[in-house]
Amino acid sequence: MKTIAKSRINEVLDILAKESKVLVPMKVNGVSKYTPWGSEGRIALEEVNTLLPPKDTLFPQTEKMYSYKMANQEITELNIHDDSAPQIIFGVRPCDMQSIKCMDDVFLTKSFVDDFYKNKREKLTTICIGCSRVAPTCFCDSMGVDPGRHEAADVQMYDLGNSYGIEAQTEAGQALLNKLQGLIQEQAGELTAVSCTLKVDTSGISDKLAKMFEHPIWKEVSRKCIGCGTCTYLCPTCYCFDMEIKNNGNEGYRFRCWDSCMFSEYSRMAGGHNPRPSKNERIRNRFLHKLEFFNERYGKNLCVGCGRCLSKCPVNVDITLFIDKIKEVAVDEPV
Amino acid sequence: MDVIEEQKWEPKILAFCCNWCSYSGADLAGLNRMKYPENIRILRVPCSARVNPQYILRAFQKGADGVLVAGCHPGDCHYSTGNYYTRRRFLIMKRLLEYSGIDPRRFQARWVSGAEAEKFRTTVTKLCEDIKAIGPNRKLRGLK
Amino acid sequence: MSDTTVKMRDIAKDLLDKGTVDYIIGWEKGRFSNQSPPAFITSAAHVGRLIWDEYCLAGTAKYLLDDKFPTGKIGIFARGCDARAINRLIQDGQINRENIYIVGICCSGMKDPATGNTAEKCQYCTHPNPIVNDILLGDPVPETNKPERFKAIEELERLSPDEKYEYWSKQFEKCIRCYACRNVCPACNCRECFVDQYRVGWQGKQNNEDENRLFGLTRVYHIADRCIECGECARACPMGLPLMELNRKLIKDINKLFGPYEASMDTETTPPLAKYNLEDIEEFM
Amino acid sequence: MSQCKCENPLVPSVVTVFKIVEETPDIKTFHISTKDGKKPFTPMPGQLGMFSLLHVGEGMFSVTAQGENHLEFAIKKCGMLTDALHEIKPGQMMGVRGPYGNGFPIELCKGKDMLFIGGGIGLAPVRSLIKYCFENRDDFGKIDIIYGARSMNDLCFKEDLFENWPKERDTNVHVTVDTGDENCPCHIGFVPAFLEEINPDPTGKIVVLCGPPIMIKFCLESLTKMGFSDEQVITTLEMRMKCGIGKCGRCNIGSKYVCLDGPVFTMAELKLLPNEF
Repeated sequence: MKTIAKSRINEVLDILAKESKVLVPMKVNGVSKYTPWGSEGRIALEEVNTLLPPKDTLFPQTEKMYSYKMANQEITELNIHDDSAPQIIFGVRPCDMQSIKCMDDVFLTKSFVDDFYKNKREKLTTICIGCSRVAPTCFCDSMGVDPGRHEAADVQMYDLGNSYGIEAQTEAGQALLNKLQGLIQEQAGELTAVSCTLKVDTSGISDKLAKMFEHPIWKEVSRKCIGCGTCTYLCPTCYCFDMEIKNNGNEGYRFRCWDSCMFSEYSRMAGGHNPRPSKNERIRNRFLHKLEFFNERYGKNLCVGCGRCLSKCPVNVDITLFIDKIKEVAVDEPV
Repeated sequence: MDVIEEQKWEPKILAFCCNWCSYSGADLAGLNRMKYPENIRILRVPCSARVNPQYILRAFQKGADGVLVAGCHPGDCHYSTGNYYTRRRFLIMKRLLEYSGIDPRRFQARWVSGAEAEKFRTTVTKLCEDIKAIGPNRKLRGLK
Repeated sequence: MSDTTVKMRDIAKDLLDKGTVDYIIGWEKGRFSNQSPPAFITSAAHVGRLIWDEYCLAGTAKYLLDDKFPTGKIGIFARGCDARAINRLIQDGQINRENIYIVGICCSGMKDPATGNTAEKCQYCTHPNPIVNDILLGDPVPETNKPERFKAIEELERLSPDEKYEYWSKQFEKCIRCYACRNVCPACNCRECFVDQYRVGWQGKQNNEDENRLFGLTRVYHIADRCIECGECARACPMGLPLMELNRKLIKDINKLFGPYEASMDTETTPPLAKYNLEDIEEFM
Repeated sequence: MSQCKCENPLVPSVVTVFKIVEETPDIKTFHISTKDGKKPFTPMPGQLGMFSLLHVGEGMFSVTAQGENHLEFAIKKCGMLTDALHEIKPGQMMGVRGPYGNGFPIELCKGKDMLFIGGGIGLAPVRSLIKYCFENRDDFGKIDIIYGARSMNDLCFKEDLFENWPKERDTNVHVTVDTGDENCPCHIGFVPAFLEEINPDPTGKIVVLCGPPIMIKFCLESLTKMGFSDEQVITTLEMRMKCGIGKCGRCNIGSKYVCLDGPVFTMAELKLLPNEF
């Protein structure tokens, strides 16, 4: 197996950073997130997962779309904003890799292609590191993700103790490995399979939930939700966005920004009508979107089992407990 | 802001003036042909207590380099007590702005009566000079 | 199982059995041992879910807003901070004291789930014993004024404007604007938050340091004289912003300028920014 | 002027509003075409366009009619964007993108008698199909149009209602207003009651229903009573839409996105969706 010594990872990143931006899990200012290599902060590969998901790389929290200039009634300028540039994301965990796959489905398929996403995605090379240990909140294998590897990554790495096993899975990945020739050794390495300690049974849950839209369980589940956006903003797959304008006199720009279905303002229409008026409907929409609606539309769960919402929800609204609960409910029970 | 723009720079100062005293004071200054800096943009409010502290933040964000809140002298409020509340609010707000890193010279509150045209002029002139000395505000600008 | 847990369940059972309350808000165990999220117990059969341990961090009072006009009474377990939060909501005209039954719990502090040390919100708690209750559990914990809680603020005050700005920039840069701080805050009880008044346009939706700062400063000013120092905002913040350093700055100034004041120790005292004194300090002459 | 040539679906193309018709005090119809006098896109009846006043915002509206070289949008004043739209004057440039949504199922309607029921601004989307029917008159049977508004003042497309459409072959236009005095030239009463008075025969008929939710609700009850099946009734939904291309996630009803899979649904399809709209 091809390997790279862990002690030489900085050299690897230096080489890669010569030609493109390299995003590395780093702890900056107390927050672990994918940060451009070379910026201030401490590399945090030992953490199983970063606090902030990598979705920002492809789908920034605030993304300028186009800018305009007006003169009286006239539009004098309309320029599309494209800041996509070659990027390498290093050290993505398999769960987050799966989340990129989910976002690919959303932004690149089903009749329209989102150019802002596509431009960034095409220029992104992914280097996945398989997990050699799991956090108590990890449950990716219950969501069909192998914690050890992800087939969609351009380069797959394995933790072998003192070194990383490394293999290219795509042409782009091979091109990248070619640049690292001098650092790669051939060495026998033993892969240790890991599995999550937290398990949930998701078999048949999508079909079951399809029959539970009016079930009283939603009231119970949503009760302690405080309606903040922590779960949606830390979620690697939550992709809902809003589009707004920043206008200054005769010019301005239109941007899109993350939005959360947990907010009351999210679904309110111009006339004041809100189809999801309380947290009851909003929690229902989020969980059903994760486990049913997305399945119906794209054939996979929109939850990748990264566990971020489990540990960061201020009141521990826990999707795994919810799944357990759904398992116990008899659907035909009188409502 | 590049060097050339910096040289051309003139401060933008927003003055919230209460309708009953400070606005009249500014008006009187005008009637008396007193000259005061054209950098001041006056925004008339019914009472200094109408000035929501967020307006100050918003003004800085939208491009003001300095903000003045002017109202009747305590005891002279047209609504009897409005400016007593103003006083409390902006005592706190002033300190909060300072705490968050805004130069304290950029925000001022002053009592200016309808007869104090001269005080209005000296206040805004001084404010303008101060701001010119410390340069353009780059904080809270939403430029990043 | 702690002694208090047993008593808690007994009381809850009694209240539900007798029909004194329709349901009771307390805490239960979450998935992990370091999680004790809020729980809603609607029948005596479920009182076994209730728990009192060192991870009962989340506030219970804010949930009273979900049921402002209850059909029967709402039972609520309240620590010192929750009791003040209840006062806050009553004083702000959000809820009716008659609609709630308060089971006070004297609280000796909770642990931070991540580190196992005393939680920050509890470290600086000045009123661990519920100041308002219908029945009290446990022995009162000694109370101190904890002037050291202003130490961090004093240190910040000593910095130059640019250093201060830099410090807060670093903090607000992290903010993801999930509004968890607002949603857990018992003083943030406006029917519609300024953030959601999108037609007025108080707050831009883009996430950048300055919009985040505008949100943070506006929120802290909105709750200036009503903050009960429960520390929930800083606890709930997933990004670890030291939000109490903003709240305490205002509390410190209010105390210094307008005399000693602690929010929501009762429901009658008018908050300092809603009143005035002819003799107030004059800086605007 | 730099105008974008690429086809980014989220970026509008620039158009000019060359004519504004004041239909009622709060409804105006905007006629738009590109700078070189072309139609920005060719929608099917019932499809939507994202209309944007660049410095105010974007909103999704149904295309109410199209000509050789222009599109028409009828817009009611009810929010931040629409308030601003009502202030603009001809000559204003704005952005438009589209077409979005599925449009009316023309194939299903072909060869059938048509019954159009509209209330208030609800006539706007329906009008595109009515116009299509008249342009392809031989493809459709008898046409009935029932339209209601609050008062005479609130009737939109008056010229169509009273001049153009009644002249068409095999066509009846029934207009009602909620309130009016004895001089009122049309029927007085609510749409559902008027519908029952007219009592159309369900055989071989397709109903296109659009209006305020309360009207839809009672019209549906009446239609069911008269023997119409859910497959015969078509309606269009209103939802908060932002991106228009099925990405932003807010117009979902269950796994369907109104901007892609709607806004036109038959009642039979709607009944399969979760009740959340």
